[in-house]
Amino acid sequence: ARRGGKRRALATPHVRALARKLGVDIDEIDGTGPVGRVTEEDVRRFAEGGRGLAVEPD
Amino acid sequence: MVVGDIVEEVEVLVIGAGPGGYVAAIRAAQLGKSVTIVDKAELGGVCLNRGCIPSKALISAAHHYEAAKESPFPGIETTASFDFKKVQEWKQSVVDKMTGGVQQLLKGNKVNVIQGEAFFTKPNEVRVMQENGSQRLQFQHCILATGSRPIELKNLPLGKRVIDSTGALSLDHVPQRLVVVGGGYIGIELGQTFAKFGSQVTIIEGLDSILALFDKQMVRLVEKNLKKYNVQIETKALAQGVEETEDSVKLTYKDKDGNEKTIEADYVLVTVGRRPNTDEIGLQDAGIELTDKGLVKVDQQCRTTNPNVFAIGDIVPGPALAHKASYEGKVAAEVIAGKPSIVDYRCIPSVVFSDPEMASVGLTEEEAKKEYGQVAVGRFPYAANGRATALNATDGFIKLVANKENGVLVGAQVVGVEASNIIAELGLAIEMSATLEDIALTIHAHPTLGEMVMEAAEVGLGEPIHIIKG
Amino acid sequence: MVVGDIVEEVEVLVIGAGPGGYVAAIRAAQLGKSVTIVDKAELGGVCLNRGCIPSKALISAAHHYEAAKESPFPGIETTASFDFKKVQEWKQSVVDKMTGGVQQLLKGNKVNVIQGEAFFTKPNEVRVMQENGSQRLQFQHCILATGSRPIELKNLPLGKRVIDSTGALSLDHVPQRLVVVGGGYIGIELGQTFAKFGSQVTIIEGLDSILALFDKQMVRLVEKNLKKYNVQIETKALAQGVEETEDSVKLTYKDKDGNEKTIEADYVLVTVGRRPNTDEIGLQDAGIELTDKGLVKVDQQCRTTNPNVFAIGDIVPGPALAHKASYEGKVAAEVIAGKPSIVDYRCIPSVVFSDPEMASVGLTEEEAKKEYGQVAVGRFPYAANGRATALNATDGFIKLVANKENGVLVGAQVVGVEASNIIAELGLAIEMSATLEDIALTIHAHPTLGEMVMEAAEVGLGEPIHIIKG
Ligand SMILES: Cc1cc2nc3c(=O)[nH]c(=O)nc-3n(C[C@H](O)[C@H](O)[C@H](O)COP(=O)(O)OP(=O)(O)OC[C@H]3O[C@@H](n4cnc5c(N)ncnc54)[C@H](O)[C@@H]3O)c2cc1C
Ligand SMILES: Cc1cc2nc3c(=O)[nH]c(=O)nc-3n(C[C@H](O)[C@H](O)[C@H](O)COP(=O)(O)OP(=O)(O)OC[C@H]3O[C@@H](n4cnc5c(N)ncnc54)[C@H](O)[C@@H]3O)c2cc1C
Repeated sequence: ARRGGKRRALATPHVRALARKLGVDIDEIDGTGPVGRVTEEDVRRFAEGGRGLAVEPD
Repeated sequence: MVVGDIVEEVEVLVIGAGPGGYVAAIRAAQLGKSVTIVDKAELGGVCLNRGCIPSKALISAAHHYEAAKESPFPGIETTASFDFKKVQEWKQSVVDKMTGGVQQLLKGNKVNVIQGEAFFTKPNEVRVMQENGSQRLQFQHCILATGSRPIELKNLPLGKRVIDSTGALSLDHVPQRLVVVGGGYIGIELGQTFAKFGSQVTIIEGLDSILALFDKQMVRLVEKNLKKYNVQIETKALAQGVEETEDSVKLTYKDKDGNEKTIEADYVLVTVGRRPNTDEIGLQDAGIELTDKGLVKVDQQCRTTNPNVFAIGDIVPGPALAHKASYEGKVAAEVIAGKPSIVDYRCIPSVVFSDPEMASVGLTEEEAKKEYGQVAVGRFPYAANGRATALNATDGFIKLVANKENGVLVGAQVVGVEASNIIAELGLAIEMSATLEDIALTIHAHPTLGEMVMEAAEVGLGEPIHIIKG
Repeated sequence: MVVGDIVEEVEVLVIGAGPGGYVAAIRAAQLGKSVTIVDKAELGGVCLNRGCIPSKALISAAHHYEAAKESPFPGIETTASFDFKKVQEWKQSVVDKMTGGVQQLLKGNKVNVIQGEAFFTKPNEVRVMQENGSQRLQFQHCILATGSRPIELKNLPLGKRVIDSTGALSLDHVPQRLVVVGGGYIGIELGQTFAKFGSQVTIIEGLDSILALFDKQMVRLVEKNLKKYNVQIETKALAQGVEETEDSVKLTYKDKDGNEKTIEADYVLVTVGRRPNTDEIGLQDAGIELTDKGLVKVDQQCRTTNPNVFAIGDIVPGPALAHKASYEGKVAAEVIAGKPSIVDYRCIPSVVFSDPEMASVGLTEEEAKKEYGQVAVGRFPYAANGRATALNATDGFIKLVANKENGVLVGAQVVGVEASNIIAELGLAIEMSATLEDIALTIHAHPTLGEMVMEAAEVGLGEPIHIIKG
């Protein structure tokens, strides 16, 4: 299901898992990979930037 | 044992040992938890004992019988006969092997297994009713995985000759005449199997098509095969009631024109859906709320409204499929072990082991249009594939659906031989956000059915090699 | 037509209409080029006429015969007999269907087809020898795709009873005794097929194992099946010479202990490799250089040392496989049409249609260790998979190999039923740089063979569900 009507990030399962591990909301990240895929790098960079939001269950 | 005497403490309690529960138990144990699993019946749940496994064993036996009865290969003459009792014995041996495997796995992972029926007495306690008494278990965390059971229709009460899927799977003979009420995947899989073994089968379906969740063009190929076995299909038909006698049963139904009709058969198989086992386990005593459909309310981590209790599988929303149950089981176990897992799939494949097989994952073309506006579609026929031709199995097609804007695959449908295996790549593609170009540029071995996936992607990109551009 | 009279101008000339050439021709035409294709024999090349397609048709007929001759399903009794002439007729009908398809595709894409043998006379000109004369074609660009032919050994000259794969595929009867010299994939596929049809087969292999390019544990399962058909395997054996008589042939060979032995058979099938067709097409006159192995030197865009000539398929380095030829064909066509394509695959799957099937893609465990140092390996057996059990086909395993550092999949091997289809997902996974976690978190349908892929990934991650952690 979509959350808050916003588009879900294009990212592979392990990148999504990494985002959870680092406590960031992957849907907030602008992907730099092909077709805008969020890469592992993107997630790490975003997490270091401290703009992370903890994922909260619906 | 004296009733209610002692309260045993368990770290993680799993209720129900189906593909949801036993997988959850194993994962939790792997992550260092001390786990107890309770089931009132056999290990493996519906799936291994009365669902996926026995049905697929009978389907593959019927397929083998049929392939030998009518050789599809010119130059190869074959004959076939069967002894249904022995087929059933073999099916049972398959089931026993799988459930024996589950027992080994639970043991190997040091999961404590209790046979008994559990119900909540408090938010953190259950009572387990056993053959010779009962016991109380207090848990730190509980995973609820009690699954589902067939819906019984008031006007078609089960009896000797009115049976559900469990009854059909354990028949010791092939009925001469079988009426199937409900043309969903379970009804079609079982109806087609008995038709192959020689039953005269009639399917009564309320909607305007059997297998209504699937693409009409896919269903047409299954209908074509059903016709080969003289299976009668009545759509928009409404079962009214049954009348059982000693050696037959009469079903009355309204056909699509509203005419009342009666059909006589040896058995009426009712497969009109399943209902969650959420009604007799004391959920209210544990503070666990249900949705208005009677399913357990859960969050993204499978947590119920009782924060220490998780629920997975057929009792929670989503498709009632074994692989969904197992996936959720892992999530729940990981959350309990402190991991940040959530239910985070992009797609769940669904497979029908009809003849030909059907499989679907992600969005259909119509759904994708609603979601993304413009879509790119690539369709490729089995008839243009070398492997399918060499297998003499050219009925079928693959259809890929992509978001036109970025080319990302969002759905796929397959009908034809081995659809159940072809769909695996497409599920991974969706999870990986692969584009049609990613798929088209991936070398697929020749001559294999997988080439069709690559070619369908090329069709979607407007550059088909093995079909003429329309 | 008078020899050498006129010079016709063509935009893109493709020489050879195998899976390399005909695919290149179609793609070039799609991209707006005016294309002429020349072949001295049938459209479809070796692959469709004397390779992939006829061999797989015979294999599937043999499989069907065998499955009915010895029913693997308790309770289902079957018998089987065959008429090999009719089997061959059917095989030919499959080939005709596929080559007819290629003809249609070329026509549909407006490719001009010429039957004749081409050789270069200048860097931008060929002469095409036809039945009734010849013609000269001047091209802007040329794609060379002349393929390969069986290697003939000096001491085993082809004859009435010493045959190559083409001869074996067109036998009109099943030989009583067949000796196969060369236990590569072609020898094993054909040897096992004839063994299933009842031939007494002996395989003479020079290396210490048949199918030497594959994992020993995979090969073991094929050897086990070969034993079932009384196939004798002589490894480290060296064929010395043959002596043909009217109704038999004697092969002399040195066995692994150096002892000279003689074996009598109806036919000796020589499958010791293939050589590129680069020797009789006047490459020197076109400034096209060869490697020391006699293959055409090409750059990443399939361009030869003559900048207007491209070469693809079996005549260039890399595995001699149809899907590699087609891939390169598309690249060459796209480059000619001005696109920035290059040969840029991460992996090429290879499949052996043995029984059980074998498939491999990317690196083996040993290769990966050399490349990456530390690797993570996940192995999962068919015997622990529900679908395999319901199919009564539990011999086999899946092995995934990942770079330990980042978890990225770098190779996969599969042996077992439907390996040819299972490998597709793994090829895509490698191309997408999927990690073991990506695969493990992708829901695979139950009960399907694809679940083994997911489970092997979980094994690689140290969290197996359906096998006990070792
Ligand atoms: C004929 C048929 C064919 C099917 N084919 C497929 C298929 O091909 N693929 C697929 O994905 N799905 C298939 N399904 C659906 C699949 O079986 C279910 O989705 C799956 O079994 C759900 O798993 P679960 O773990 O949620 O529950 P279940 O498998 O239903 O297991 C629940 C377990 O809980 C136990 N239990 C219930 N209440 C209690 C209690 N109070 N105390 C203790 N134990 C309790 C039950 O005894 C049972 O063992 C099929 C179903 C049927 C009927
Ligand atoms: C028994 C057997 C089984 C095989 N099984 C498989 C398999 O399962 N999977 C797989 O991937 N590969 C398989 N192969 C290999 C596969 O057939 C080749 O890799 C593939 O055919 C190579 O394609 P190509 O286009 O390079 O050349 P080819 O298919 O060899 O085609 C070359 C064409 O060029 C024509 N030609 C040659 N010289 C000239 C000339 N001077 N003028 C005009 N025309 C000319 C020939 O007539 C021919 O039609 C098999 C091969 C054999 C022998």
